[in-house]
Amino acid sequence: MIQKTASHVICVTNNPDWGPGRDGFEYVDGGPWGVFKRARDLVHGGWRFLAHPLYGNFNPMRHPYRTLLLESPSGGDRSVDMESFSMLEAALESCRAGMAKNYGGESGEAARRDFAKLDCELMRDALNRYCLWAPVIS
Amino acid sequence: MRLELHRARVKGIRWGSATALAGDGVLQVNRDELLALIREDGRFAGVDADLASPGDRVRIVPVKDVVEPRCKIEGDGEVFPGMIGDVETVGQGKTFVLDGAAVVTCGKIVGFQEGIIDMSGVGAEYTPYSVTFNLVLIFRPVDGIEIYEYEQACRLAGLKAALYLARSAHESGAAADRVETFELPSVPELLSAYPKLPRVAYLYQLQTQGLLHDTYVYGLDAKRLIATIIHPNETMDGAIVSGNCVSSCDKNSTFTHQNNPVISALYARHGVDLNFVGVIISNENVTLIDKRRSSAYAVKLARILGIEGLVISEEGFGNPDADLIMNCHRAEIAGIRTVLITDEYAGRDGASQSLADATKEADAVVSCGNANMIVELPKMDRVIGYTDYVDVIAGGFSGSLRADGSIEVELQAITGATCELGFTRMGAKTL
Amino acid sequence: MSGYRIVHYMNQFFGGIGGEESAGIKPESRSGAVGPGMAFSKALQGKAEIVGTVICGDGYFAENMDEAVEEVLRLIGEFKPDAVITGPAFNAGRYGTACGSVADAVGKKLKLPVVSGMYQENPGVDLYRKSVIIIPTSDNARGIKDAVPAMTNILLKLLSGEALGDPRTEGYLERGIRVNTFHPRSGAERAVDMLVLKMRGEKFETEYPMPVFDRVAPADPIKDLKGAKIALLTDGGIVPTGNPDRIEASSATKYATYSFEGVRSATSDLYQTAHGGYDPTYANQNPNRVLPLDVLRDMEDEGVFAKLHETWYTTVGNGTPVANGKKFGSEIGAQLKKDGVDAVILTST
Amino acid sequence: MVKEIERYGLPIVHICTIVPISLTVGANRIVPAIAIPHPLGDPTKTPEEEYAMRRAIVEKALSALQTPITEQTVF
Repeated sequence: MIQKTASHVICVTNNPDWGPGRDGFEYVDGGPWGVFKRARDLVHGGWRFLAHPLYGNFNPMRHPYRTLLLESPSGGDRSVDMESFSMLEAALESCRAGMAKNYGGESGEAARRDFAKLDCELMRDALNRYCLWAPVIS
Repeated sequence: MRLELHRARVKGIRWGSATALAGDGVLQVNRDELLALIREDGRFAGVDADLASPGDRVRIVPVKDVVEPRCKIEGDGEVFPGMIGDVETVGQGKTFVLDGAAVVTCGKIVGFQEGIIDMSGVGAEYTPYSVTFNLVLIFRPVDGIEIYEYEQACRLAGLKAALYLARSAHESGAAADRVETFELPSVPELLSAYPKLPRVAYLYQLQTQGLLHDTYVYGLDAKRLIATIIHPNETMDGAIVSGNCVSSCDKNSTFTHQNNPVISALYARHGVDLNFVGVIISNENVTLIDKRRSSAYAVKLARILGIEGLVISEEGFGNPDADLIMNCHRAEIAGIRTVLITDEYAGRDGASQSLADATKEADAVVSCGNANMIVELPKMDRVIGYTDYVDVIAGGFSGSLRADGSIEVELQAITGATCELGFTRMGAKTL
Repeated sequence: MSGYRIVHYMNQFFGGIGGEESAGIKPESRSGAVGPGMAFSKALQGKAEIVGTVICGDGYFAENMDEAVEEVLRLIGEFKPDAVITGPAFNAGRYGTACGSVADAVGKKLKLPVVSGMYQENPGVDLYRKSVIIIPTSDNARGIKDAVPAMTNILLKLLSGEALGDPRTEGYLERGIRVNTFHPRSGAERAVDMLVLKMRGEKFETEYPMPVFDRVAPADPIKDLKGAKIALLTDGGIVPTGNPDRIEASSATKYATYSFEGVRSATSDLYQTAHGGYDPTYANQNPNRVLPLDVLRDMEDEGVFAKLHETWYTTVGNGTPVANGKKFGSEIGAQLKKDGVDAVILTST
Repeated sequence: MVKEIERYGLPIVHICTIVPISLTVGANRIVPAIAIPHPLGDPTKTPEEEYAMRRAIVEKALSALQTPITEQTVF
């Protein structure tokens, strides 16, 4: 299998730290739930996750940012990719179960900044791999 | 490869003029000498050190890592290869262990830091580190330091302190109370030694999601590994070191990597009712292509070694469940019997789906407990570290830190509470 | 007057009022024990007494659940009980659901100890096992002589404030709640023990059973399509515009019944989607994309099958926990059977 | 839901997009649909084409209801 070049890859995120208007990025508001909902509609349309939606070791509802990486369906085949669908359902389930966390208070802003930075750190390699961040060297 | 662990029992800890282990088992530590060593790394604005003994009414928070003081006394290389010393292969000869002591690193790395160790009260029952004599290092970063750099500084400081304690105690003439010997020859020798016993290995998943979620093998970020073989003795000399300080209940501290209970359980039955052939380490990366590649490679290695049974442990929750289930499914399809070790996130009421993935082949699972269970931690007399983060702790929520100093929080915020190496005796059952 | 005050909830049949014809009666109460309550009184002798019985028709309860529960709770409260018994319902579907629902409400709202009893296949089990202590009973009323002592024993334990132990030893149905416990050996040792047993092919007990679903044998095919009455169901969430019965957007706790009378096609002026689990744009543009009424009406005119059943059923399927699915299925199935339907089409998104 | 209705001896066909889930919850006669947001339609097609696609699926469903089966079958 040849290393898949990014046929059509998009990154759905609500994290401002990625910087405005990057090619292949789709900014969504509505917190992690908003990002998952957009990814859900894509997966229903045959898109596939390239990175696990529950990346990082956080319950999604306790981490204000979510960055998801998906690849368009190849050719005309828009059938649902089962692996992506079950991962999506697990992620949505953990969203429903998790407590919406408020990040208010003094430590809130510092925590928010760190969450945003950590979200970028966690996903940079993956975006790098699929040419959404910097040209892939390796 | 043959390794002897020379364990000197530690029965107390206090500051003193020279770092040494007295005859009565009390570890004496020269505070200034220790702090001078740590402050050599210019990336700290401040370093402090404190002591906490089992039974003290003391809370340590936020905990980043826990390390057992060890040093080589005979044989190649030094403990924590590739982190402090060179990358010479370790796992042979003799290693001195301050048995019952631990170095605990503590301090703000990011705003939502976490990890609670209570030395007494309810919290003490849920962490393995309430029974060790803890030397706690508290760090304050230089302003404007980049997270990556500061995380590394804290990690290395913990390892240096642990090596310093062991080296000083050994050089002060501390004698071992007991010696444990671990020997596993080459695979051909193993197969001829126990031809009729079932060949068993341990598939050891390391957390490798990225910043604050990393694990290092001989100093190499395991994210860049493809599954490979490691000799169990190497783990006892700190070949695997934790850089993971998120979701403290099921991160594997360096202490648990040094004292991997699955490895000791397999050694204990080696030659009795199983043939412990070796350890395969694999990772838990973010992209699915990495997960599939590592899983396929790890199971292929097991088949090349003629493995018939695998214990598989994961580290973390959510996406690592996918690696665990992939590894289980592939191994069982290849005819290798598996047992999985995992913790559960079954919600505060215990009624939610525990894992984010499943397969019917996973018919043999050991649970290390539900990490969402809520516990009430009583007020402690003293806190080492900072408490203002508790309400932002994963597992905690606003209001978990009460005015009276008590904390209501999920087990998820207690260091090592549901460690997925099966380090503790906790489990879960269905009512 | 000795010991604890107990109120007993039962349906119109066990309350001696009547069978299916009295299923519509509203909640009412009687002082003292009634019907099966006599057996409970004997079993509770000296420790507790049934001071009152509340009776409600299964039909009324099923169709007016919220009001019925409220009224039943009010009547129960009037007796100032220390604990409540509901059922046993054996394998009666609607009665089991009512017993579970009342027990759930008593536990949550009145905060009283409560115990129920029913056959383990009763839909009420899956619906309420997580919040209610349910004693397994046989599937018919002859099992009363075993059910009463078992339920009484657990009730007295709850009243004494004793924590209930393992369901397998205490005799109540596993509630499916994961609780932490400490083992004599570490997780690692238990894992190696388990592997040795598994490799030898010997019996072992996993500590976390993977979720698994049971099967039902396929029904016989319809012999004569031309003479068949076909019913249409969906859990794709199509509802009349405005969602009159407020079906929830996810994990729906109810289903709704509507009529196709005088409707030729599921058009966007008449219907919409209430489903929260997918992009609603396309279903709202043309609800036939989920509820294929236009095609079925044409086929009916062409005589492909005899009749499209005028009544249709709808709910929201995403994340509908298995429990609700079981309840909806058993109630809708019973009704379709009664209406002489020969086969069913269920559409999902 | 499917299983409980079938317990009454009523043959039931499940038109759904995610076949594996239908198999898991125990449906016996399964007809794959087009897509989650529009299981019996396709907005990219003309209304006539869409109607024909919908009809084809419903016809397959009716034929499934007439087919004797012994185990879970995807038509």
